[in-house]
Amino acid sequence: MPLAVYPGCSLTGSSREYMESVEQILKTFEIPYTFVEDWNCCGATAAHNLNRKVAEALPARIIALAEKQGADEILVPCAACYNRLKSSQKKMDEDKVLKGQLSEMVGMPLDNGIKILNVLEVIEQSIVPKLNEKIQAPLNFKAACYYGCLLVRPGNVLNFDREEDPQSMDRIVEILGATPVKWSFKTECCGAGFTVSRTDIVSRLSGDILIDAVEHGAQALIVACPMCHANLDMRRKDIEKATGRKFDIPVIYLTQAIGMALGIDHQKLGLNRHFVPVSI
Amino acid sequence: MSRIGVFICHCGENISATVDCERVAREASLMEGVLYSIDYKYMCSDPGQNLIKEAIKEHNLNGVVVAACSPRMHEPTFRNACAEAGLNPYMCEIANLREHVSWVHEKGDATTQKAIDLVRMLVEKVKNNKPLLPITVPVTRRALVLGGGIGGIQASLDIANAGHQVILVERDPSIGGHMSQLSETFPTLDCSQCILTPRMVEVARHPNITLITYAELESLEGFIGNFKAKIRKKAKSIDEKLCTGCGLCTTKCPNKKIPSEFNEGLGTRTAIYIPFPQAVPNKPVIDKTQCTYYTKGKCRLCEKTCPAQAIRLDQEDEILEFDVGAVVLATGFNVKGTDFFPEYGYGNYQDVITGLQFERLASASGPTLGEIRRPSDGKIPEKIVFVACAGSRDPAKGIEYCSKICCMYIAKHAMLYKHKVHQGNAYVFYMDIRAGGKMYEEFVRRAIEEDDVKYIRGRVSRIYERNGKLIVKGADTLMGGKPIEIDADMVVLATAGVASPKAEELAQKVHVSYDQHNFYAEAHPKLKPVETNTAGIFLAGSCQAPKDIPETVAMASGAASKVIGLFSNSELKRDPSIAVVNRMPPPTYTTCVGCGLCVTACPYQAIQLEDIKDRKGNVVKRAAYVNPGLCQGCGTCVAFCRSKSIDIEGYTSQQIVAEISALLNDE
Amino acid sequence: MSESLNRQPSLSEKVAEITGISVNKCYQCGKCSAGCPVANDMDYSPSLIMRMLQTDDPQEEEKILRSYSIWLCLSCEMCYCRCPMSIDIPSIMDALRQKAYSEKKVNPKAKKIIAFHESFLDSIKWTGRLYEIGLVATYKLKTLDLLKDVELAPKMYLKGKLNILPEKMHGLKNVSGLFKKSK
Amino acid sequence: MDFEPKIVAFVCNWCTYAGADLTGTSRIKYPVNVRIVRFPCTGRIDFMLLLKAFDEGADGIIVSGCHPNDCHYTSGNFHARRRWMIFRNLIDFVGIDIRRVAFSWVSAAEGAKWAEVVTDTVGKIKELGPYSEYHQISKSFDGGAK
Ligand SMILES: Cc1cc2nc3c(=O)[nH]c(=O)nc-3n(C[C@H](O)[C@H](O)[C@H](O)COP(=O)(O)OP(=O)(O)OC[C@H]3O[C@@H](n4cnc5c(N)ncnc54)[C@H](O)[C@@H]3O)c2cc1C
Ligand SMILES: Cc1cc2nc3c(=O)[nH]c(=O)nc-3n(C[C@H](O)[C@H](O)[C@H](O)COP(=O)(O)OP(=O)(O)OC[C@H]3O[C@@H](n4cnc5c(N)ncnc54)[C@H](O)[C@@H]3O)c2cc1C
Ligand code: SF4
Ligand code: SF4
Ligand code: SF4
Ligand code: SF4
Ligand code: SF4
Ligand code: SF4
Ligand code: SF4
Ligand code: SF4
Repeated sequence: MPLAVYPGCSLTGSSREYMESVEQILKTFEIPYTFVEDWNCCGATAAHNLNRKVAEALPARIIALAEKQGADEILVPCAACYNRLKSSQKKMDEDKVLKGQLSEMVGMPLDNGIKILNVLEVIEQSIVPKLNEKIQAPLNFKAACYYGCLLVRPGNVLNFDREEDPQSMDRIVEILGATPVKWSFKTECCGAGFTVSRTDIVSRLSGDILIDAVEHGAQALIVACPMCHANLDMRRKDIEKATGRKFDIPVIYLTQAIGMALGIDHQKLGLNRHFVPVSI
Repeated sequence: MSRIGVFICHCGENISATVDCERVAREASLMEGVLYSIDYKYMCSDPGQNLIKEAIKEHNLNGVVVAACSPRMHEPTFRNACAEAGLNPYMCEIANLREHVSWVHEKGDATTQKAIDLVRMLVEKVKNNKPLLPITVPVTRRALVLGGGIGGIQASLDIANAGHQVILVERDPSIGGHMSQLSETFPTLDCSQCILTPRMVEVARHPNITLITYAELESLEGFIGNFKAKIRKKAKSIDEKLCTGCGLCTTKCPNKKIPSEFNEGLGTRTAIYIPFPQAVPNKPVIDKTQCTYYTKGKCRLCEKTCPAQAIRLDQEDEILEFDVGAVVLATGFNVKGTDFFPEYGYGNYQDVITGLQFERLASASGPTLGEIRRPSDGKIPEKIVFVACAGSRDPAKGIEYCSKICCMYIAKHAMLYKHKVHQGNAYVFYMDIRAGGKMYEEFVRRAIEEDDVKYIRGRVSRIYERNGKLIVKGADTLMGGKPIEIDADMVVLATAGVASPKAEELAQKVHVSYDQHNFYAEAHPKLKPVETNTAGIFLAGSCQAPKDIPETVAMASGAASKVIGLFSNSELKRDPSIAVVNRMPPPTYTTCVGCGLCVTACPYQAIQLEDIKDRKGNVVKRAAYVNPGLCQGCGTCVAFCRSKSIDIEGYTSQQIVAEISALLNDE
Repeated sequence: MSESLNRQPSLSEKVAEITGISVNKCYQCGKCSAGCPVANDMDYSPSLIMRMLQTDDPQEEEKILRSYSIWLCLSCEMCYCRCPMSIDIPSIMDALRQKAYSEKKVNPKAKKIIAFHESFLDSIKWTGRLYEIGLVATYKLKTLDLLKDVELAPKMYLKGKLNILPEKMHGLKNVSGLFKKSK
Repeated sequence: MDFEPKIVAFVCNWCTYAGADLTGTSRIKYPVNVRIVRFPCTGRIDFMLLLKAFDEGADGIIVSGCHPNDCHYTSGNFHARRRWMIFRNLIDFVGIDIRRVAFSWVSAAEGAKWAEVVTDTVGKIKELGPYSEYHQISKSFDGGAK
């Protein structure tokens, strides 16, 4: 069965370049995929902040849809969506009654057996083994891999990498030719969903991340989450205002970085959509 | 033919006020097999006891039932009286008419009836009693002590000073254990080496102590008083008799960059090395994993250098055998490294060290000669942070228990630092201060009040490096959980105290129990703290749980006194109430089918299956054998045996069934 | 005796019922507060919230529900990931927020944060997905913070990051239905 | 005449026997119906002995030893407990009324508890009446065994 892809809202809107680059590399490595048809929003932070049931039901509907399509695996590039889906899946696993209720709510059968993968897992599984031979333009910069919160935490739900000092992205970036820097803010929070409502907090937290990356000599930040990207890239002006420092370090999605190393046109990877220009 | 005497006691009026003692005596005299029956005011008094003795002699009694107070009170008294009259003491049983009858029931017919029932029950039991002889096992008066830390040293010296032979086996090239690594010791701040070294030397010189270093227990067989120990003495690659300990070889060895275990990796050593200047024995060993000769086949520089021609590169491990009567386990503990903790950098930062590493920095014999300098660049830290419970009391990432010693050594470390770096700032992040001990609380208060160590109640969430500083993110819970950030030059983690490496392997070898953390289990948490479940094997020091030096030494002396007690006789007398398998000699008759259920049931590993051979030496069957040295008489095996082949002397099925029948068929 | 039998379940008991987490496990080490990225902005730090829950004191419980802290929590999971007792504070925060929200005890300072969450959910309710312009429009109406980020939207538009019209989905009814069913 | 049940107590020497002694030294009263049989440890108590007691006419049985972890022999009472589970099923299976066997832990310091256990058990067995059905049951499984 082709891989089911759940894009989520950001990847069709403000972070569409992430989706563009994901598709580019899936195509390059000839990984068959289809989108989850008629998908809905995962509910993000808002749902579990205000309404517990909705917070579980929205991801449940997505899982049910993917299963209806017959997929065994679903790729969720957005870290926030990934986190929501995984956490709902675990809750349903532990609570069969809840699973029954949710199945009824979404009006679809729910097996809940589908494997939910984040972008790093798909890359490690299906791309890394063939990556070396396809590299055209090895990256030649120092990269700070930024994992953020939602990709690695909580460890007992997601458990795919070391919580406090994850390595998977660093390993991939190294294959691409870049030098991953050892730095301290790999998993600190960027401010996440407060980008609109508490921009000051986002600016401070994201600022700390940029400072640490730059001080450890990074020339680019590599991310795998649209929220992190939005905060670190689109909020750059606010960050500079808050910290009183100038930063020209670009923020690149891991999939874009892979695309760059494969020699794919920057436009196709959506690099032109960034607020902070990517000129490395 | 049973010839039983029954003796009913009034206990003044304690019994007779509610029980009609005369009637009990009358009824008893009618019981089958009862030849003599009498009641008396005070059975335990001299005239009372004489009454029994005379009756035994006069009527040639072969069984006695005393109906009086609890057997827990006077069973020994009456059994002794019987023995004095020439009757086997185990032919005497006690019916408890006081604690179980007169004191708990009202006066009346039913109460007297109960008393009669109890007497009948014991009369029936006695009919089924057999004379028993106390079990004696010979005792080899030589002790094996495993582990040469302060615990093992103390136990060895105590036993040896009592005049017994001791074999002291140490895994490392030198004795001394962790105490030899310490700088100064709480709560007095006296120098650890100064108080330890004389004892180490005494061990080496003691005529009763055979010290075997660089060695481990290979196997232990046998039982209390009669163990056979095999010791593997690893090849040191030198002839210890010829070596003078001049140390010349160590200066010539080209492999100089090996992290020194003694200095906790903060200094280096060579492949042929004496672990530290005060080592006992003060002679080198060659670390085969690091020596070029062993890894690549060439070098032999040490061999050429040695003026005494003591190097033996072809030396092999030796197996030594000893008969010993008791074993003391004193194998100590270990501390976790800093890589134990993900949020503290997975061991990535050089200047985040363990408490034990700090000891080496603070020690005058250490790599910095006692100056507190940080490992990365040798700078004297201006701000130092101590983190308590780094891995202890942490079910999520570490261990759930409290390591007990760290609160104290943190206070000590902070004080030592402040004494050496007057302008420095010392911070301690802690959750609770556990300083229960004589002068311990006072010691901690001194650190806070006099040396101005800043104690902050809160746990550290994270440590990371920025611009050559270690950023320590903690919180002050006494300020409502206010986050606190300290940019420190050095961080000392009080990492958890854990069991010594391969502790469980040793426990399995000697058959003692251990807890889920691989610390050895004492026989009773309060009343048998130095005994183990296996008779003849004792515990000393931190192999049982993390503990400080005073406790270790107290426990070692306790274990030693148990050993000395055991050695005070050449034979060991034990209560004969132990399990036996119904075997009859030859050709062996037994109903035992060799199923081994009893073997697994026995909590003391007292049962083995053994081959039974006919006269020609052919194995005819396998049957259980109870080792009288190990059996404690709990009877668990009896309940497990389906073929009813094993029984407890004194509590045989026959005896108990007789009791039950007698109780219930009173008409 | 009867008093204790008839007493109302405490907030911590209610939280335990929803989340299955017992606050009694918290031994007040403060590690959660030490690592929380927003502890300094909070009125009560995460560990203090845990302590207040432990007291079962109705006054403290009221303070928690009316606190700003519960709304400031980013659900970054840092505390949970480092808590030595593995206490899932983010889930507790969720439960507290939902309670404060349904009981209308929301801290006035949290208005903007809630407005954002509400706008977000509204967007899902009406379009099944997040419609960013719609979200921002609703948010601005709710907060009257009309000038916020005025320069951001045109730039996003230029970079092709904004959809002018909401995406259409077929199962919209199904999704909106989820909101009704979970009332 | 009132029914006076016969109750046999199987107790360990170290905890419950000593506990029952303490009941005496404290002069706490309890019904006269109980007779104590002393064992080295509850681990020794073979459950066939329970059957024997019923067979001989007991109306109820008490089995009592040290609290877990306090066993004089370290694990004896865990064995007793585990075996108790198995025998419980067995006893149930052969049709013996489980309510007639009381299992408890009484330590050497729990004199009052011993009196309580005896009083409760006697009360319960009085309600249940004489165990006359036992002989029918035992006949049926004697037959089965042969
Ligand atoms: C950082 C730190 C600071 C401390 N400061 C103090 C202090 O100031 N005051 C104080 O009272 N206490 C202090 N202590 C505690 C003190 O170190 C211990 O109480 C003491 O070392 C325990 O002695 P031991 O003999 O039980 O164990 P150990 O010292 O661990 O000795 C055990 C010995 O057994 C050997 N061994 C292990 N396994 C085997 C085996 N299988 N066969 C043969 N030999 C084996 C080991 O090599 C070792 O030599 C401190 C501890 C630490 C970690
Ligand atoms: C409230 C409380 C609760 C406790 N709970 C526990 C617990 O749960 N677990 C635990 O492990 N420990 C507990 N302990 C501690 C425990 O009681 C002690 O560890 C233990 O009693 C110490 O025994 P000891 O023999 O050293 O002293 P003591 O019990 O004090 O015995 C000393 C004896 O010496 C006699 N004596 C005194 N002077 C003289 C003299 N000049 N000549 C002759 N005889 C003399 C005294 O009369 C006394 O009988 C508790 C203590 C207290 C106060
Ligand atoms: S033997 Fe026991 S019951 Fe008799 S007088 Fe002595 S103490 Fe009292
Ligand atoms: S082996 Fe030789 S050189 Fe080395 S210490 Fe011994 S005597 Fe000296
Ligand atoms: S033979 Fe080995 S121990 Fe001797 S000097 Fe060479 S490397 Fe060192
Ligand atoms: S002794 Fe102190 S520092 Fe060590 S684990 Fe116990 S409480 Fe923590
Ligand atoms: S009586 Fe207890 S100790 Fe002795 S052999 Fe049987 S089970 Fe083992
Ligand atoms: S004594 Fe009984 S339990 Fe033990 S081996 Fe023989 S038959 Fe089996
Ligand atoms: S980290 Fe966990 S145990 Fe510590 S205060 Fe926070 S919730 Fe409580
Ligand atoms: S989840 Fe909330 S409380 Fe926990 S660390 Fe993150 S922001 Fe703080």
